[in-house]
Amino acid sequence: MPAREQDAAQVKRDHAAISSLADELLPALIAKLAASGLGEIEVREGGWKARLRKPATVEARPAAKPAAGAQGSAHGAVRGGAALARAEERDRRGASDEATADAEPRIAAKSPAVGIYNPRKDLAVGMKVRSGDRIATVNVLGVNEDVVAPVDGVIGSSLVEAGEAVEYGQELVRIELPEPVADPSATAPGRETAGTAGKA
Amino acid sequence: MPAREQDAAQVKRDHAAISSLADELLPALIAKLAASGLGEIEVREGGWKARLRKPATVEARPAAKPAAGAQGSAHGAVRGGAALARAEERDRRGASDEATADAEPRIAAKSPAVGIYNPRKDLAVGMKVRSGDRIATVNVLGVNEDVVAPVDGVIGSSLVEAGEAVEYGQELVRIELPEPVADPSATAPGRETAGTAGKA
Amino acid sequence: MFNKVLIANRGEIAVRILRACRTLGIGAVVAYSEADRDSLAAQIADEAICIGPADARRSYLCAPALISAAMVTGCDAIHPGYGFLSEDEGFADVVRAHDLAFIGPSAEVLERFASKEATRRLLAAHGLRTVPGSAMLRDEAHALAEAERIGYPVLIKPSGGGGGKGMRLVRNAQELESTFKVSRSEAKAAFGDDSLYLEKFLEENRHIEIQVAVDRFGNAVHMFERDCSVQRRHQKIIEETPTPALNEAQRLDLAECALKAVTAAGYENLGTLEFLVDNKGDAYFIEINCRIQVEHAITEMVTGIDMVALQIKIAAGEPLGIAQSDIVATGHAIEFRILAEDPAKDFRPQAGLVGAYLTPGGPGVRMDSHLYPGYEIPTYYDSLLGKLCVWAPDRATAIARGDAALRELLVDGVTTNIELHRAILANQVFLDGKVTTSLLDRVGSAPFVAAGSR
Amino acid sequence: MFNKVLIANRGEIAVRILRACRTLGIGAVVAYSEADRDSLAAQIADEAICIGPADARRSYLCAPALISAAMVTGCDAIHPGYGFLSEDEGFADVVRAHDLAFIGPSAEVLERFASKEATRRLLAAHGLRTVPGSAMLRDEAHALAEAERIGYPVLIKPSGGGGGKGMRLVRNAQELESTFKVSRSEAKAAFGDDSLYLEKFLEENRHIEIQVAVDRFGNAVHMFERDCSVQRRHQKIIEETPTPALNEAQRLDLAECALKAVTAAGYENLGTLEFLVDNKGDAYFIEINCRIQVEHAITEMVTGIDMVALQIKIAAGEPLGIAQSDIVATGHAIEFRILAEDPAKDFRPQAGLVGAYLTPGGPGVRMDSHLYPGYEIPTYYDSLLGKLCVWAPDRATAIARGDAALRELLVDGVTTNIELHRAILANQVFLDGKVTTSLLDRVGSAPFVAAGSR
Repeated sequence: MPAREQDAAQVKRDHAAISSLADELLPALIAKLAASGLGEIEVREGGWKARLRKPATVEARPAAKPAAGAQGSAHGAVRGGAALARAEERDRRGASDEATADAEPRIAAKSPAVGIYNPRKDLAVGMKVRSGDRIATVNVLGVNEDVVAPVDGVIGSSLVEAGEAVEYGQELVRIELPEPVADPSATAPGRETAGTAGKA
Repeated sequence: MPAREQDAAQVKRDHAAISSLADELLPALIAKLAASGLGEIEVREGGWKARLRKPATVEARPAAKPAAGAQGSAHGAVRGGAALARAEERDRRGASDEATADAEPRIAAKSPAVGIYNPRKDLAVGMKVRSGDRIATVNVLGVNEDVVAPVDGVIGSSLVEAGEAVEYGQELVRIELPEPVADPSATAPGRETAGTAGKA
Repeated sequence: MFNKVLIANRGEIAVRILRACRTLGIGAVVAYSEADRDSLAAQIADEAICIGPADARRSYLCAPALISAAMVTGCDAIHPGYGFLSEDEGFADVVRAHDLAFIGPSAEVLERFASKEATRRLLAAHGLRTVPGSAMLRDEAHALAEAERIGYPVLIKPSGGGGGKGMRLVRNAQELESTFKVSRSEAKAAFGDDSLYLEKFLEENRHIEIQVAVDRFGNAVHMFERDCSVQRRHQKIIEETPTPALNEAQRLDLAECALKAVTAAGYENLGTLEFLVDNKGDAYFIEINCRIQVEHAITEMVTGIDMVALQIKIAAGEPLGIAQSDIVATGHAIEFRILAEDPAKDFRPQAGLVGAYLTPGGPGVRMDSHLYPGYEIPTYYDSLLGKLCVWAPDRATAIARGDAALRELLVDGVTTNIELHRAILANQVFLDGKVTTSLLDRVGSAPFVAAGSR
Repeated sequence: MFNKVLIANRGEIAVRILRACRTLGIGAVVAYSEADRDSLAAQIADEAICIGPADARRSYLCAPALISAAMVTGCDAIHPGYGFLSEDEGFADVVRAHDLAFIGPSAEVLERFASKEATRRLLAAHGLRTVPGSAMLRDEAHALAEAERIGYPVLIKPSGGGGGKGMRLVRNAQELESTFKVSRSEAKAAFGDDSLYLEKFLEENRHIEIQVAVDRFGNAVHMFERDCSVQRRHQKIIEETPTPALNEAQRLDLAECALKAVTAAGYENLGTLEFLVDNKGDAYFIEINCRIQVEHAITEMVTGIDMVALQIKIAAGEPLGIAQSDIVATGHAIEFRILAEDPAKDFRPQAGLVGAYLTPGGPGVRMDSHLYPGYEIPTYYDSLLGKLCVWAPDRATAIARGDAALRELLVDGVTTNIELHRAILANQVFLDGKVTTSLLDRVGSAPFVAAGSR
């Protein structure tokens, strides 16, 4: 039963179906779900389906396990489907940000390996860095691997403590983009880490 | 882990989420799916999800098995979820209708039991019937159970042959609603069954 | 062998019977009510037929609908599963009258074992010890006199009931007086029969049952016992085999006595003899179930015998094909009934649309269920969502494996008793193999629920 | 026993190892690559840690990443699963150097059995018949001379390969000449080692392997054989036990000889000795696999032994705890490898987002898989989606049960070989138990695919 190749006519039909779906069905679907108290509603038009789903209780949970050694709650991606769970993971990360960062993309230096995190001795919030600058190392069985700044910017809050175990790809240090306006009160949004806030 | 009761504030938030979903996300979603060639896309806004799905190969299959003894294809509702499969079943039934009936609700006399179908000797397409009129029987182990017209109307096409096995709830005979306009060419849309088309 | 079997049941047992038919290479038609149109059995069957509305009295309990369905689909046999019409001698009789085979004991056998009170007398006559009990109660005065003779506490039991349904415990004459009339009218309403009898209530007892199979040629085997002591209001929730309550000699002795008595009494097909076992290891026969049981899977795991296939073969007139010496029970098996009920809210039945659903795998793990993601659990029937069964060479490993499997089992969208099972597995009384039938009711589920949510 | 185990693998075997750890009551940490963030193992584990990017060379094949992950999560042992680093003596050595236990043979044992050619000589010295073969080939002239001596057809085999990878069949000197250089550079690229040797190609052979387990104290048992003759391009797709190719005496003789030889040669931990068996029933040793195998589950089904748990116990320095006389193989088990590949399109690997997914249940059915609805199959690794295993008292029932289970198995969203399995089960050569390793390649899959789509 090989999947049939999509031909041009099929693509055209799909587009037509989508238009009709948007115009006719989705408003009705949304109204119905809002009124019903149901968790999920799905309608169908010419073979297309539109589904609207309310948040389930699993929503707030992380999809992937926290770093090294922490306990996570089971079945994250399994419950929501992997693609969905990834979206939830992004949201969860976003929610832990400071309010001022909401509109901006989040940028952080990430761990190049599994190991023990060691920031540069002089690393401090507000410090100016260039893309590629080494800002920390991760010790992997005695070998130090460099953690580099992914962009030009200013060191923001640290997301892990010195000496902590980190996993591959884990976000370690936030990098803030330089402020376009030179307002001194807005340069260092993350203040929770001790250190001298150098002026950008 | 009892499901939390929905309070009024939550309902309000849900409605707001739905509005934003409709205005901002769905058009983007639809455009993306049309362009991507993917089977399914889902986006998320404040805990709500909207999902758009293309027809899978299973689409055309009936969700429930055809009546008595026929072979059906497996896993219908299982593949799509039961609620979805019911919608597909309705569509499938709709698709087998004559084009003229598409806009109207489908009305049929249904089987009251599992057994052998026997129409009234005088049953004919175009015959006028009143709600509750006995139009056929289903023989259940020698006992005849009445098949009655569910509404006032005109006998349409028969969906099963005399002597055939039928299941509970199976549609047996279509009932057409009397035409509002006395156009003789439009009174009996189903002509495939032999019989004298009496005038309504 | 049969050509095609009508499966006159629903839920997990309908799926189970379908699997047995496929393994035997015979056809099967799933009979379903309107509420079960989207059920797994109806979906995966080669054939399925709607027999009536959601109300079981007009579908799964409606003999004409089922027999008519069997006839129009060309079936030559009907499998009634458990519950519904599975032990109804009238149904078995009318099935036979339509030249169809009833997969279970014959109408005559069902009739002989239909009355619990008569069955107790019959099997007592064939050597089984029974719980001291009364004759059928004429009236309240008779009930009081009989209770006095037997000694309190006593259970008031409806003759027509089964599986603990409609039973009431009374500890003295006052309680009996205040309960008698209610019990009678409840029995009438529930079973259409207001006959009641009394039975001495054995406190701190275990529920142990013996599985037997007898063919038409008088070949008879037992398949050892199952311990069903983990109960809540007389409903089994965990079963295991072998029982931790008896030693090897006691187990075999009980199984052999049960088989001998029931065979002598003329039983045929699969059956289960239920016993209460007191803390001295003495077993009292209480009733027989003339059908496949929910918990048959754990016997399959230790013996390797496909019991539903065996049942079908016996009903088709084939010889057992196995001797007692062929049947070896290996290892330890435990069943967890996965129920749609909320242990934190007095076990209230739960409905819902199944969301994510994932079953455990690995060695010695078996999940029999009719769930699938997107399945909407109908509210018309019982709360059984499936049976998670585990097997291991020994009880401790079976418990560890059961806990691991329960952790993996994911049923979103509906509240279940999965965490309660895990809490019971962690309870010292269960670990010691000392659970009695009244434990959960006496202790209440709160400690287990609290432990489960740790 | 260990405190906590790092699972240094992915897919179904990662889930399988997690289950074994849970049953043993020890902790487990799933090490996953970025591509496996949403994998079932990572999702259901108590702990999981990302060890590197999708590229296996920087994650599952990266010793420092794995060892570092074990150390920062407080593990005291690493389970390598199969494939990846599971038979890498260098990895085993560096694991030990970091005071961690390698769950498998020691580095010394792995080194002793690392070269196929040396292993054949070693086990031949301990009494096993081996396929006539060459020494390591110096050059093309040497290859031609050796092939002449052994007799065509011959297989060119890379010393570093395994599981049939990199093998080439040549039927005469011309073919050998045109293939030799290519094989050498392929071996270099694939295994980092261009050593090649020749082996006589036994046509119409069966692939039968013996499972053994040896602890540190010299206790050694075999767990009978598995027949893996249903292959496509030297990749096993269906395995069964017992083999239909040998009688009881031949089976036991082969198992005992294999165990005796490998124990005498100093093997330790779980291992599998692979043999080609010709149509006279003569078995030729070809190679040993020093790890848990994909098809271990069918041995578990007939023996009741949790082989992954046993492997962990042996690595922890515990004695086997079972004697040969304790090990009884009961019934017949078959494994179907469920692969994401399209039999109708030359078995091209398939990717996809898993849609509806439902596994079969009932007696004697086991599904080990890492799938779940909504899982996106990464394209970086192999095509194994899971293993459907069935057990029954006899081969015919196992086949019937396998077919019923394959019918129930639902994997939407990705093309699989499920229907091919059903077609093979219906094939008379398979039913007769006469499939040889070359059958599928010789006949081609087209007849099976055509039959499967009936």
